[in-house]
Formats: sequence, C-alpha cells, structure tokens
Amino acid sequence: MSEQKSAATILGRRPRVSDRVLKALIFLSAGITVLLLAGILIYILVRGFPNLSWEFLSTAPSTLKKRFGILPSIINTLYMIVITLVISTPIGVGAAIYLTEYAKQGRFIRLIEFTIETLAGIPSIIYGLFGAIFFGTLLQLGYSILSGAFTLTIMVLPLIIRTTEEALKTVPASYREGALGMGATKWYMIRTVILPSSLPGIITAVILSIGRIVGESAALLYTAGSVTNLPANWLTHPASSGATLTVQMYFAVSEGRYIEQGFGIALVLMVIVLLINGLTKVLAGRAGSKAKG
Amino acid sequence: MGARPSFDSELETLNIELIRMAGLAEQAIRNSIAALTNRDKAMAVNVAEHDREIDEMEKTIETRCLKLLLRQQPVARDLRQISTALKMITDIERIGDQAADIAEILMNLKNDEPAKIARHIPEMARVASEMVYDSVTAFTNNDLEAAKAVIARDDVVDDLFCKVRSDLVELIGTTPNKIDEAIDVMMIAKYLERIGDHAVNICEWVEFYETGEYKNTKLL
Amino acid sequence: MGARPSFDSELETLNIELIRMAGLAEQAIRNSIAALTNRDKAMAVNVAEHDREIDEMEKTIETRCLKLLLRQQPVARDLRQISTALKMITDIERIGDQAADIAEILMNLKNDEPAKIARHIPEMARVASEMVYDSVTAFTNNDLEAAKAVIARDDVVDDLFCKVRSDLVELIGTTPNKIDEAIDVMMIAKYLERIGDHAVNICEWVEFYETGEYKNTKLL
Amino acid sequence: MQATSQKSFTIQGSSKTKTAIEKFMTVVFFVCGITAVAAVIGITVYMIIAGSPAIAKVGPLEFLFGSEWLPTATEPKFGILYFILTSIVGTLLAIVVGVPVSLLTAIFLSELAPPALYKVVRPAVELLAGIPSVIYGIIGAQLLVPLMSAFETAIFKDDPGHTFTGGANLLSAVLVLAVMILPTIVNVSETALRAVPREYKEASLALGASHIQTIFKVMLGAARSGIVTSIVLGIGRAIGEAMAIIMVAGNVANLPLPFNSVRFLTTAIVSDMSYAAAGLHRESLFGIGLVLFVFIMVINFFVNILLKGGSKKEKG
Amino acid sequence: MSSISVKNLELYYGDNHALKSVSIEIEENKITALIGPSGCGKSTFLKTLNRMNDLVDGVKITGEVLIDGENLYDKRVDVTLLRKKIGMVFQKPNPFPMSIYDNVAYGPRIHGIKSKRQLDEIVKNSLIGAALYDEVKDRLHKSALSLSGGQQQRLCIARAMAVEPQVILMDEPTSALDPISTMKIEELMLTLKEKYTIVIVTHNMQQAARISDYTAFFLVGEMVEFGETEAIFSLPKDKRTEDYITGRFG
Amino acid sequence: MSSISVKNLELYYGDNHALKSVSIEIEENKITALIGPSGCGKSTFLKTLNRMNDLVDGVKITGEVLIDGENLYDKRVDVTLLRKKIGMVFQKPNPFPMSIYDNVAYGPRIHGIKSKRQLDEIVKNSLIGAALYDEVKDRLHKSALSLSGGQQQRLCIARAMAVEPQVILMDEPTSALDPISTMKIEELMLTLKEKYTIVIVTHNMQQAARISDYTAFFLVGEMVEFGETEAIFSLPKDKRTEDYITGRFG
Amino acid sequence: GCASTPAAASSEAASSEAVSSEAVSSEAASSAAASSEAASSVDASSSEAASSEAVSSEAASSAAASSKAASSAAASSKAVSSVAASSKAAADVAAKGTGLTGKVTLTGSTSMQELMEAFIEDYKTVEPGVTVECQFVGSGPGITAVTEGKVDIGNASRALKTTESSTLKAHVVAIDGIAIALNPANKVSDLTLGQIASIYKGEVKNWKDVGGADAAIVVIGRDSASGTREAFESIVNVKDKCKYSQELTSTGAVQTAVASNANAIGYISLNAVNSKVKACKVGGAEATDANIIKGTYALSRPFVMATNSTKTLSAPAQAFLDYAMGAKGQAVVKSIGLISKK
Ligand SMILES: Nc1ncnc2c1ncn2[C@@H]1O[C@H](COP(=O)(O)OP(=O)(O)OP(=O)(O)O)[C@@H](O)[C@H]1O
Ligand SMILES: Nc1ncnc2c1ncn2[C@@H]1O[C@H](COP(=O)(O)OP(=O)(O)OP(=O)(O)O)[C@@H](O)[C@H]1O
Ligand SMILES: [Mg+2]
Ligand SMILES: [Mg+2]
Ligand SMILES: O=P([O-])([O-])[O-]
Repeated sequence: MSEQKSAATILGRRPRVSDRVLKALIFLSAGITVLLLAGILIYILVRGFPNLSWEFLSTAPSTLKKRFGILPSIINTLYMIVITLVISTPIGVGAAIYLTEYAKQGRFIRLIEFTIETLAGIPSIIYGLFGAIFFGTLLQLGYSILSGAFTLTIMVLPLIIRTTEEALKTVPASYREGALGMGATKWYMIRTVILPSSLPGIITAVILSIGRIVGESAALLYTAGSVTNLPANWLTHPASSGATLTVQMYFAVSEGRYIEQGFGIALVLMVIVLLINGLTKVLAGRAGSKAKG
Repeated sequence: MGARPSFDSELETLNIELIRMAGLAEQAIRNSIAALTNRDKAMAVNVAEHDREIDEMEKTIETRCLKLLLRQQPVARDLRQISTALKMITDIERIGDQAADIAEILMNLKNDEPAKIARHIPEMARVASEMVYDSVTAFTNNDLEAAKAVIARDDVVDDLFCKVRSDLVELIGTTPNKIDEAIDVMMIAKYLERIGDHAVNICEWVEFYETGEYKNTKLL
Repeated sequence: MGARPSFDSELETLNIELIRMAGLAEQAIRNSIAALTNRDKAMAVNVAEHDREIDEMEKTIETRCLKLLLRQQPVARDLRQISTALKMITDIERIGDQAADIAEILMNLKNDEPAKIARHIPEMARVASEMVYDSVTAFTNNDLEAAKAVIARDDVVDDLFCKVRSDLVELIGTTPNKIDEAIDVMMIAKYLERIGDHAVNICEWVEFYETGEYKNTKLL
Repeated sequence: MQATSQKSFTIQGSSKTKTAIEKFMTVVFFVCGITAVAAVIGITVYMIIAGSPAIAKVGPLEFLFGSEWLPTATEPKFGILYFILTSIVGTLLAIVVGVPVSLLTAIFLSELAPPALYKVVRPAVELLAGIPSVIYGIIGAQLLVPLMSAFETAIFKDDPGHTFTGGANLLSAVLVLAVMILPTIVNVSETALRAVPREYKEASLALGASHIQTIFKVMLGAARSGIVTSIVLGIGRAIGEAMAIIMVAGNVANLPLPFNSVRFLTTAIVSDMSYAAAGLHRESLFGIGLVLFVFIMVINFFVNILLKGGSKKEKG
Repeated sequence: MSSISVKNLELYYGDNHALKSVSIEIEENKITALIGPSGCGKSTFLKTLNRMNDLVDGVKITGEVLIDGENLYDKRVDVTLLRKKIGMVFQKPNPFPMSIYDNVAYGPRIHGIKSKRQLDEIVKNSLIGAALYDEVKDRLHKSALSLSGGQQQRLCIARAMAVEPQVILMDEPTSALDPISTMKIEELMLTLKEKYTIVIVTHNMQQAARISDYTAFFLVGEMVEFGETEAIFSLPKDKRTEDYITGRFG
Repeated sequence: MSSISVKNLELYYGDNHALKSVSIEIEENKITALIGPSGCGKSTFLKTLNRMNDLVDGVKITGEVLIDGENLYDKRVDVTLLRKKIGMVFQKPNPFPMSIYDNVAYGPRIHGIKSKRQLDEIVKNSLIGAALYDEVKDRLHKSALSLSGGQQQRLCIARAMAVEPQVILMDEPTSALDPISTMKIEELMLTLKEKYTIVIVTHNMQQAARISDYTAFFLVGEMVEFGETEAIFSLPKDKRTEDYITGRFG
Repeated sequence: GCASTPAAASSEAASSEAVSSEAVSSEAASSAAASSEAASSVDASSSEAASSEAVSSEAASSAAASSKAASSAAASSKAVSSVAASSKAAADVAAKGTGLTGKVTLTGSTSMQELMEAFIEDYKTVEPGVTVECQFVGSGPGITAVTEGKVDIGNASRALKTTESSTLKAHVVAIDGIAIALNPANKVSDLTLGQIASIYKGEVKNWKDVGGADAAIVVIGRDSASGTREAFESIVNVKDKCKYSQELTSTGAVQTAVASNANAIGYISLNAVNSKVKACKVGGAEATDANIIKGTYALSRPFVMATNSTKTLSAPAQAFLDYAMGAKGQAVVKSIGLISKK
C-alpha cells in the first residue's frame, strides 16, 4: 500500500484544497440564505410596521371610511383554528393510533399511508374546491367558517395523522412490551404510556396544523369566504362567512387597493408564526421534560 | 466487599470445610498413635472408619472447588484460594490415608509391645500432627510465617525417622524374631515422615496462596 | 471446533506437557530399577537429576492450568481436563520423587547384590512403570477402559509388595547382617507400591475426566 | 402486599368492565381510522369523479398534449401541455436552484455554525417555513418582478421578437419557489444531519478524514433518507404552490422558457376558477386538478421506491 | 410459586418454524436458564410463556403450555390476568417515562388498586424486594429515567414484582449492564427465587452456570438439552451443547 | 508498531477532572487493556490517544502523549495524519451505510489512493487481516449493514487496518456482541498484535486477562495500577484493583 | 372623496347606541330612514369625532320628534341609549322595529368588491337586522351560483350572455369605465381603438410605433375568464387574438404591474385608477364618467347584480336589491367613483 512515508511523522499540516473550496461554498450558501432570510424579514418589517396601529388591530375594515382594520379576521382566524383543531386533533390522533397500534401492518396500511402522503402534497386549492362542493353545497353550509373549518380539517388530517404516527412509532417498543407484560390492556397502555410519551410529537402536529390554518388562503376562498364582519352573535358566528387574516391579506393585495396594509397583515402573521414556533418549543419541551425528568 | 455475598459465603464454607477436613486428618494421626501406644484396636478401627469421612470430605471440597471455578470465574486471590484448596485436599487426604495405614498396621500387629520398639514414634506422631494442624491454621490465618515454620519443622520429623530406622536396624540385629514388627514400625515411621512431607506440601500451597509463588517459582 | 484456536492449542500443549512429564516419570522408574539391577550408580545420579526436571514440569503445567482457569473460564470437558491435569501432576511428581528416592537408596547402598535379595523388585518396577505409562496414555486417549485396567493391575503390585516383604522377613531371619539392605529394599518396594497407587490415582482422575465421577462420586 | 393475590389465582375469566372499555376504545379508534380513511378516500374519489369528465370530453390526448388553452373562445380549446411542462420545468429548476443552497446551509447549521449564530438563524428559518405563501407572492411581485423586468429589458433590448413580460416570468416564479422551499429543505435536512449517528462521524474522523470529508463522504450519505424527504417536501411545496407564483409567473399559457410568462397547473386552476362559468371550462379545471393529483402520486411513488430501494440496499 | 409445563410447543412466524416441539418442565422456586446461540428461539420461547407473542402478526402456536394445570392458550384465558401472574423483565431496562413511584405503581393500578396507602406500601415493598429502596427512597417522585442502567433494571424488576407475579421471565436482563450492576442483579435473582419461579434467557454461560438450577439449551428452534445446570455445564449429554458452552460453536 | 508514552496527562471536561495525572507506557506489539468501573475515564483516556476528544467542547488537556517521540498535542500535529497512524474501533459496530468494499476503501480513498487495483488489493488484504474475507468475498458490493454484528465489528477492524495504522484503539469492541462473535474478535486481536500495537478498553475482566499483555486499572480518573496482565489478575498490588477484578467493588 | 358618503355615522357597523335609540321608535321604516337621514346630516368626520352619545341622543330626539310616541318612551329610549346596550338587544329591538331579518347572500365579481363592501356597510345602517354576505370569487362563479340557486344574487362585471339571460334577470347597478392604464412615465397618452387592438394582437410591439419611446410594449391583460377582459376584448374586438405578456388575476395586479413597469399597458376598472397609473385617452376622449355617459369614451362595462328569474327573491334580498338600485345605493355608487346608471 502507499503513503508509507507520510505516516512516519504526524507533524506538519497540509490544508486540503477540496476542503477549502467546499467550505467556502458552504459559507457562501449559508451567507446567501441568511441574507435572504434577513432581507425578507426586514422587508416585511419595514413595510408592515408603519401600518400597525391600535385602530388597525382593533377595528373592522370600512370601505366607506377607507379604513383598514383586521379585528374580524383575527377573530375569524381564531374561530378557524379552534374549530378545525377540535375536530381534527381527536380524529387525527385516533386514526394514527388505529393505524399504528391496532390495524394489522400490511399492504392496506401502506396504501393508506401512501395516499395520506400524497394528499399532504395536494395543492390546497383542490381542497377548497372539494370543500365548497361537499360542505358548501352538499351539506348546505354555504360560505361559512364552519365550511372552511371542515375543509381545513380534511386538509390538516394527513398532517396530524402522519406526524402523530411518526411520534407513535418513535415510542420505544420496550414501553409497549413493558406495559403489556404487566398485564395492561391495550387502551390502558396507550393512555398511560404511549400517549404521554408521544405527546411532544402530537403537540408538534397540532402546532404545525395551526401554522397551516393560519397560512391558508386558497382553500378558504371557496369555503369560508371573504366577509370581514365582527361577529354579531358569538355562537352563530361560525355559520357565517368569515375571512381569515391570510384571506383578507390576499384580497387586500390582489385587488391592489391595500398593498401596504397587506404588509401590515404580513407582519402580524409573522409575529403569530413566531409565537406559534416558540409555543411549540416550550410545550414540546415541557412535555418532553415531563416525560424525562 | 459485599458485592458478591453468595460467592463470599461459598468461599467461607470452603474454608470451614478445609479446616474440618484437616482437623479430621490431624485427629486421625493422633488417634492412630494413641491406638499404638495404648494398644487400642477399637480406636484403630475407628481411625480407619474416619478415613472414609476424610475421603468424603475430599470429594465434597473437590466438588465445591470445581463448581466455584465453573460458576464464579475466580481471579487473583479467589483463584489462588480455590486452587490451593484443590491441592491441599490431596495432601490432607493422603495424611488421612496414612493415618489409616498406620491404624491398619496396628490392627494386624501381633506383638504386644511395639511401643518399646519404637520409642520415637509418639514423638514423631506428635510433631507430624502438629505440623498438619499448623499448616492448615497458617492457611486459614493467611499466616505465611507460620507456614514457613512448619516447613522448617519437617527436619525434626526426618531426623526422628532416621533415628527410628537405626533403632530398628539395631533391634533386628539383637532380636531377629521381631523382624515383622520392626518392619511394621518402620512403615509407621515412614508414614509419619510422609505426613510431615504432606504438611510441608500444604504449607508450600499456603505460600502460593499468599504470594503466588510455589516452591520459589511464580505460578500465577 | 475451531472457534477458540488459541485455547485449543493451549489445551493441546497442556496434553503434550503432561505426556512428557509422565514419560519422564516412567523413564525415571525404569532407570532407577536399571540402576539397581545393573548396579549403575551414574544412572542413579541421573535419575535424581531428572527428578528436578519433573519438578519443573509440574510447576510449568501448574502455571499453565492456573492461567487457563484464569483466562478461559473453562466449563465442562475443558474444566475437567484442566482440573484433572492439576491433580495428575501431583501424582506424577510424586512418582518422580519416588523414583528419585529409589535412586537415592541405590546410591547409598553398600551391598553388592541387592538384586538377589529382591527378586521381585524388577517385576514390580516393570508393572509400576507400565501402569504409569498406561495411565497417562489412557488420559490422552480418553480411554476409560484402559484406565480401569490399570486400576485393576494395582493388585499385582500390591501382591508383589507382599511377596517382597515376606521374602525380606525370611531373608533377615537367615542373614541378619543384611538388615540395612533389606530395609532399603523394603523401602524400594514400598516406593514402587506407592507408584502403583499413584498410577491408580491418575486413572481415577482419568475416570473423572471422562465421566465427571471420581471414585464413584459425581464431582461435577 | 395485595389482599387479592394471597392465593394463586386462575388465569381464566375476566373483568367485564375492563373488556367493555377495551372494546369501546377499539371501536372509537376504528371509527377515527375509518373517518380519516374515508376523508382520504373521499377526496381521492372526488378528484377522480370531478376531474375525469372533462378529460374524457376533451379527449385525454388532446387534453394532456394540446398546447392551446382557449376556454372561452367560440371554439374552446383545452390543452394543458404548457401547464404541465411549466410545472415540471419550474419545479425542477426551483429544486436545482434551491436544493444546493439549502443543503449547504443545512450543513453549515448542523456542523459549522457557531452556536450563537445558530440560535438566531435556526428560528429564523423556522419562521420563514411557517410564513403563508401569499406573503412570498407579494414580496416577489413587489421586489423581484421589477428587478426581473429591468434585467429582461437589458437582455432583450435588441430582440424585436421577444414578448416582454415585465418581469413576471418563469425565472421569477422559479426564484420565488426556490426561496419558498429553502426553509423547508434547510429545516428537514438539518434535522436529518443532526440525527446522523455520532458513530459515523467518529468512525470517519478516526480514520483520518477531515471534517469536510466526513460531512460529504459519510454524513450526507447517512442522512440521505432525511435529505430526500426534505427534497420531496420541497417538491411537494413547489408543485402544489399557487398563491405565491400566481403573482409573479405572468400566467400566460406558454412554453416554459426563462423569460416567458408562464402558467403552472396550479395557477391555471386558481386563476380560471374565479371566472369559469359552469360547464366544460370549469370541469376542465378539475381535470387539471386530477392531473396534478396523479403527478404528485407518481412523484411520491418513485420517491418511496427510491427511499425503500435505498434502505433495502442498506439492509440487504 | 408456580410450575410451568410445556408440551410439544410448536411456533411459526409465518413460514419460519421458530420452535420445534419443545417440551420442558419448569419447576417452582427455581431458576431455569435458557441458553443458545443468537436466533435459536430463546426469546421466542420465553414470550410464549406469557403470550407476548400474541402481539406479533402471523404467529401460529400449537401445543400446550400449562401453568398450574391451566392451558395458557385456552380461549377462556384472560391475558391480563395471565400477565399479572407471569411478570417479565426485558433485555434493555425499560422503565416508563414517569416517576419511580409511578413505574412501580403502574401494575397495581392496572389491576385496580387505588388506595394511596396500599400503593405506597406496595411500592416500598417491591423496591425493597428489588434491593433498590435504599438507593431511591429520597427521590421516589423523580423520573425513572434519571437512574443508572443497573438501577433502572432493578426498578423494572421491582415493577414486575409489584403485581405479585408467581413467575418472572427475564430476557437477557443483564446484557446491557456493566459487571458490577450485573453482579447485583444476579444476587437479587438468587434471593428472588425463594418467592418466585424464574426463567431467564442469557448469553452469558457463566451467568447461567452461576445462578440457575436448570438449564435448557436451544439450537435453531429445537431444545437440544435440558437438565440440571451442573450437569449441563459439567457433563452435557449432547455434543452440540458441549461445543456451545465451551465456546467452540460454529 | 509504535510505542506510546503518556506523561502526567490531565484532562478536564469543563470542571470535571476526568483524568488525573495519568502516566503510562504502552509497548509496541502488545495488547494493553484498560479496565475500571463505568465512568472512571477509560474511554476518555483512550480518546486522548488519537485526539478524538478534540471534538468535545470545553475539554482541557495538559501533559504529554508521545508517540514514537512526537507529542500528540503539539501545535504542528496534523490530526489527519495522526489518526491515520492511530486507528480506532468503537463499542458498537459502526460500519458506514455503504458497501463492504466502500467501507474498507474509505480510509485509503480519504488518504488519496484512487487506483482501483491498489484499492482492490488493500480491501482484500485488510479483510483477510480481519479474518472476514472468506465470509464476505462473494458480496463485497453488498451493504455492510447486512452483516451480522460480529462481522460488522470485524469489518470495522478491517476498515481501521486499511489505512495501515500503527496503533489500534478499541473501546469495548465486543460488548455489543454475542459470545461466539466475541471469541472470534478476541482471536483476531491476538493475531493482530503481531503487526499492531493495540489498546483496548473492556468491561470483561476475563477478556482482559485472556488477551492482553498489560493491564491498567482506572478509578475515578486515576490510574490506580498498571502492569503485566498476569500480575494484575493474579496478584494485584492495590487492594482496590483486587476488589474490582474479583467483582467485589462497592 | 369620502366626505360625501351618506350615512357615514353608521360606519361603526351598527354602532349600538345609535341603533338602539332609533330602534326604540316603533315606526319601522320611516323612523329608521329619518334617523339615518339625521345621522347623515352630520359630516362623516365629525360624526366620528363626536361621541357616540351625542349621535345617539340626537338620533333619539329626532326619532321622538317624528313619532307619536309618548315622552315616557322617549325618556326610556334615552335611558336605554345611555346604558351601552348590547348588540343583541339592539338587534332584537331592530328586528321589532323593521320587521326584516335574515341573510342575503351574494357572490361573484372581484371587480365589484369595493362597491359591494360599500353597499353592505351602508346597508347595515339601513337594515340592521339583515346580514349581507358577499363573496368575491369572480363573475363566472357568481353567475353559476345564482343560476344554481345557491345564492340570492350573482354579481357579474359584464353583461349577461344570451344563454344566461334566459334564467337570470340582470340589474345593472353601475357602469364601470375601463381605463387603458399606462405607466405615468409613458410619453403616450392617447391611443385609438385600432392602435389598442394592434398592440393587444401583437401587431405593434414597440411604443415608438404609436408615438412613444423606443421600447418594447409589455402587454398586460386579465385571465381568460375575467369580466373586465371579456368586456375589453369585445369592445376592442380582439377576442381570442390577444398576445398577452401577462395575464393577471385581478384588477389590482394589473394596476401594480403597470405601475411598476414603464412600458406596460393594461386595462383596469376606471374607478381603480389612482396616482400610480395614468388612464390613457381613447380616440381623444378622456376616461371620465361624463364621456362614458355621453358615449364618447367607448370602453365601459356594466356591473350587474343578477337574480334568478325562476325563483322569487327572499324579502331581505329584495330589500337589499331595492336599496342598491335605489337612491341611497346609487349615492354609494357615485361615492366610490363608479358611474351611476341613473
Ligand atoms: N416477530 C418476529 N417475526 C418473524 N420472525 C421472528 C420474530 N421474532 C423472531 N423471529 C425469528 O425467530 C427466530 C428466533 O428468534 P428469537 O428472537 O427467539 O431468538 P433468540 O434466541 O432470542 O436470539 P437472540 O439471542 O439474538 O435474542 C429467529 O430466526 C428470528 O429471526
Ligand atoms: N463529552 C463529555 N463531556 C463531559 N463529561 C464527559 C464527557 N465524556 C465523558 N465525560 C465524563 O468523564 C468521565 C469519564 O467518562 P468516560 O466515558 O471516559 O468513562 P468510561 O470509563 O469510558 O465509562 P464506561 O465504562 O461507562 O464507558 C465521566 O464522569 C463522564 O461523565
Ligand atoms: Mg433474544
Ligand atoms: Mg467508555
Ligand atoms: O373580477 P372581474 O370583475 O374582472 O370579473
């Protein structure tokens, strides 16, 4: 073999050309990315910030007064999040539990998982069209927050199922064996061991879903619609049409009338996403640390 | 210590058994000599019977040692203790055999007064049995000095054996009709001399146990 | 086999050393008896010197066995082989010692014709040395039957010893001036008888090696 | 300890309530599973039912390989070839532009970044991954399109044959897509790189490999499945994206050349959906949806094969 | 406190014939060790004893496993009760991600014990039984995952003991532990056998020799030899057993 | 083929004084075993020998480690060359997820060997050296992960050998393996020491006794005793050593 | 200009005090009208500045003046108004007052978003018990929805096609001029219909051919089913012959694109024209309401609120339609810059 000579001593540094080139590329890319990120964030901040005001945040928009307010959309967004999660989380987690813990692993499960994965990649506009027909027309919900929430439920279900499934799969088999070996029934095992230790994953799934709900526009255009009214009745509000922040922003920008205000909403959305991300870490961290110590 | 209580207690048992076996052997020597001096055939028979007990103990200890080797993977002091025990019991068993041989000779002895013929025999027996006792005590007390003292004492036994031998040669010269008895006494002396040797062997193993050296050679 | 070649080769070496040691002991017996019959004092000296070699071999084998116990955690046949070896060498060493003792007696012997006095001695020596040879062969060949045969042959040696003894008693009666020589021959006979016993011991260990039983008791 | 188990007890028989709860929960989970599966199947079936009539009416060949999209003409034409090509080319280009940068950034973050920088950049990347795509669209339209327009003017100054797009063209769309998929790929592949067993890194370094060699020769390979997943997610995001690129792509049914205004499958649906009256026009949009669905299915299928094939190669 | 009698047990994982007509009598208050090369079916056999194999898809089992005369594979058997009676400890310590106390109380709670006083007592006694109490008594409500590997394994043993099983199955319980922890667990097992029937799978021949009363040697799904541990380790009847225990296999 | 001389080595992980003035002479073509309870610093010491500790943040090392007279911690040292000279095998077999061939060829390629013929030869020789060639020669281009644990570990040894090191460090190389694979690796080490200087960390006392020429016993960062293996295992000088090797620690 | 907006006082989306005070008066429509009139007399900006109490008390007093209710009722109404009544109570009373409750649903044109939002906002002051929801998804879906009966009214920013006219009844609520939008930097400021056609058909590719600078023309249009495009292409007679550089999905997008590109040309709603783009003269005629009404400016289109002629409208929907077509509605139309058909 070769290089017998160079092995004789360990002294002497030889910088490697390819290493340097690659390292330079890495730093370049990282630089590009960081600049891009910073650029985008700063751009939104700079263009959005001047629009922020108490009035902006606390009033409904008024065409007649040429006033732009986002309170109704904030409320609608909250409605949308709550309703969607209340429906999708139990079903999604339940389905994930069914798929990983109950169903016999086989071709059928793989097919379902494949389909779920495919659906996760379907453009949301298609969900919107489906939702408009199924919930809007067939179930007579018309344009309403409910209709939108149902549509989003279907949209985030794959996300919740897949993420929860992954979380469930990472629960060590030894926990299952341990619990069953003690004589625990399946449900008891799931309740006491599996769910608590996959909680961080489930929380992540929920929060990712919130992200999708908040960011969604196309699916809601045809289901929840574009109305920005303050709720007249908190109970019946979900039955009426309501634009979320993102939808309102879409209209604000696409009709070209309120581009600056659009950036204002963008900034608000950015803050919300930031909060959500922070929340994810805190909650998942807490759930994780609760499990660990 | 204390992390391997079951092993420790096994080793303790091994020690106790060794002491018991050595005690039996020592007893056998003393009894056989007592039988000789007191002309007590019953006691001689008793010695022969006790020998079976010693044989049994040898097997018991042998088994225990082998099982400990098999199960506990002993190293260092533990290994030396077990292998020393394995070796020692051979000697102790031989001591028991020799005591029994002496007793057997006694049982067949026709003459009434062998005591007179063999005036050094009781002395030899005393020294030999003491050596046996001391050697095992040295082992259980981890007393290297005591072991060395036992080894030194073997010369006493050897000297006594020479004395017995010349006594006998003399005796036969004067009273040829006592040839048979003389030869028997000679044999008894030889057995006692061998017992001394075995005690030395035991002490050499004690030395090994303490130092890892056997007859000045490092074994482990 | 073959998964533990280094262990296997160690065990093989152990066997070879055992055979060599036994060979030396057997040789020592034959040489000492040849010295006796041929009146060859040089050969007697040679025997005594060879004894040192046997002692060394005992230590070597002892060391090897202990190291194997320490390192290889032997079980089953391996453990029996090693513990058998540990036990056997004590006997072989004793055989060597006894051969040396015989040689020593020869060196000090004054009379010119002990051969005549002890007509059974060569026969005894032959049988005893054969027994030694056969016992070790039985071990290395894993031959339980051969071992049993050796044990049976011990009676021949014992009978011969009795014959020698009565011959001597008779002889001393007729020629009292040969007492010293007679006692020497008696001792030689006793040694040969012991050699037979040791060969029996070896065979008993062979039996243990093969069956796990020692003197009909299961040790392991 | 327990009073109940003083005596040895039988293992037969059972507590009724326990079994009842067990059975009930099984049913609950089964129902959840069925609901989810029903939703999944429902939307799949819907896609097929809604999408196939138009394809059938227009004729699959005509639909897929026709290059003219004139839905409101007196003699309407429904050929989506350009949309398909644009989706393929646009996504591919976005991947080609975005993946290397993203991967190298992921490497930077997982292996080379000083902890202080990492603590800032990583949340920023996560933040960008969560930002609604519409925002990327606005920024693209506001910032990128004018820049691109200047660029285009400079290049095609003397080319009378060129149809000026004013900056809204394939390139703009590709760049927006590349930026959009960047956070996703960085996030997921950084996680994958961090998940590479320490043992691999140690083994490589112990063989005398430099850090960079270790990264490129071992860690990337070991994180391959995660990296592929990140790229798949990126492809998914790119191919399914509509709201962002509709603002920057120009939306004319054209060959996907860099400085052409182009229309993607997704933007075709979104832009026409607002105006398409009932009838074949509207149906054909669902047809496009179906094509898109099949597209994603096929990509997923091959990626699955790739991943599984890869892991099979690793295992046996 | 229970004897187990296995008769002509056959087990298939799909087409894989993993256990071939295994018959064995496991005695009360004794430690029975299962040894054999990797993949020979030791764990599989162990798991048939508390029906943990039920969890695997495509398992087919024939033959009888009688515990105190009742067939484990009888249709009327309540697996929950069965597993209460036959506890299990696994290769890797697998405490649940909850407090030490909750780990030990897990089993009793499953089986319906709610009284705090009763639980306290069970937890304490089990921990004492597993020789762990003194080490953890001040942090019963700390997470079990903060314990060392050896402590975790003893916790798992305590957890298994808390439901007062009659048999404890252990699958290589010390193979993930260092020698000192291993010694502790072995000593523990020796004291446990006064109250429990123990079946242990081990790769460590000396361990089997050291602690078990009976040993069964498995080879590709067959039980080649079964007998008193001393006999197996000193004078095995079967050449394959000897080759295996002397490390000369293959 | 190199001797290593460690003088007054001190190592801190932050405030944790992990190695306390360790001095040791590691002889050429010998196997040196490091034993001691968990956490005593064996791995840490081993890693100082090829500077794998450099990867850990906040490590502070003082003292000298001389290999053939050159100080490992000299500023001019090229860690790459150093690690080429001092190979390492880890506790868990860690072949790269690539083919058997590529695993072994990894090191040589890193160090600039490109010729296919040369690589073929190195791979073959290394595999032969690691006693693996016959078992894998028909599937050199299959994934290394398809090998059994014992084979993987031998592959890792072959991989380490392929760069022609002079010293091979092994951190508990058999602790994840079954007894039969362990035997094979041990046998391999005995043949390897003819060409290499080997330092091995092990928890298995018998293993240390079986294969090593020298043994060092560590306790909470200190090297309590160092000497010929036989001496250590038959007549250790220090009571703590004896307590540890006879399993009576703590 | 927002100052002229009628009913500006109600911009607080049925500000509770105002509504409750007017609702106390039992005369439904007239009193409501009176109160809203009263409110409208206050300038929008001042009404906002004025405290709601002031507005409500004024409304209350005017209600009292115009009704025959007892003074005790007035007093109580004052009491109610001074206590910030909940919107629910307000709704209840309002319902009692007008007798009209329910929901009106509209869907359709995005171009009509501003108009519709203004209508809805204003209508809340007229008929607080009625909820009006309008979706902006495009003319096509609007027509489809109303044809299928899914909504009460479909909005279209184009004239109905003959096929559609059979089932639908068109209500032209406003006229929207279509402005040819140019970048303010463009030298060109007047094009003939023919020139526009040539540009859109791709026959003229450079501004210098129509009197501008030497620069390639960026032709911007709307997506293939836009009502604006439909109207534009049919007036200019370039249907299906256009070579667009960009087809954008909304008026705003076109405006933005033109604003940011000096060489772009596009068409947008006249009312969307702002300072960022300039409206080109067509055939010398300026794009003004007057010219459109006169007919000198050719490019315009109707904003249609279509109802299903096979179905009778619900009362609230009819009321809303009436409002839109009525004087108040048309005032709103004007206020946001569209051309009232009247
Ligand atoms: N869940 C399973 N599905 C299919 N085959 C299995 C399963 N579990 C084990 N096997 C197979 O059954 C055989 C016996 O496996 P088992 O785990 O009982 O071996 P083992 O003796 O415990 O080995 P080890 O010592 O490695 O734990 C093996 O061939 C294994 O591949
Ligand atoms: N990367 C690290 N950072 C901080 N402390 C460390 C690190 N690695 C090891 N230590 C500490 O240094 C001490 C020695 O650890 P080391 O891993 O060398 O022990 P070891 O003897 O190899 O133990 P084991 O037998 O469990 O492998 C321990 O107290 C450990 O907690
Ligand atoms: Mg197993
Ligand atoms: Mg370590
Ligand atoms: O949105 P439109 O008015 O152009 O249909």
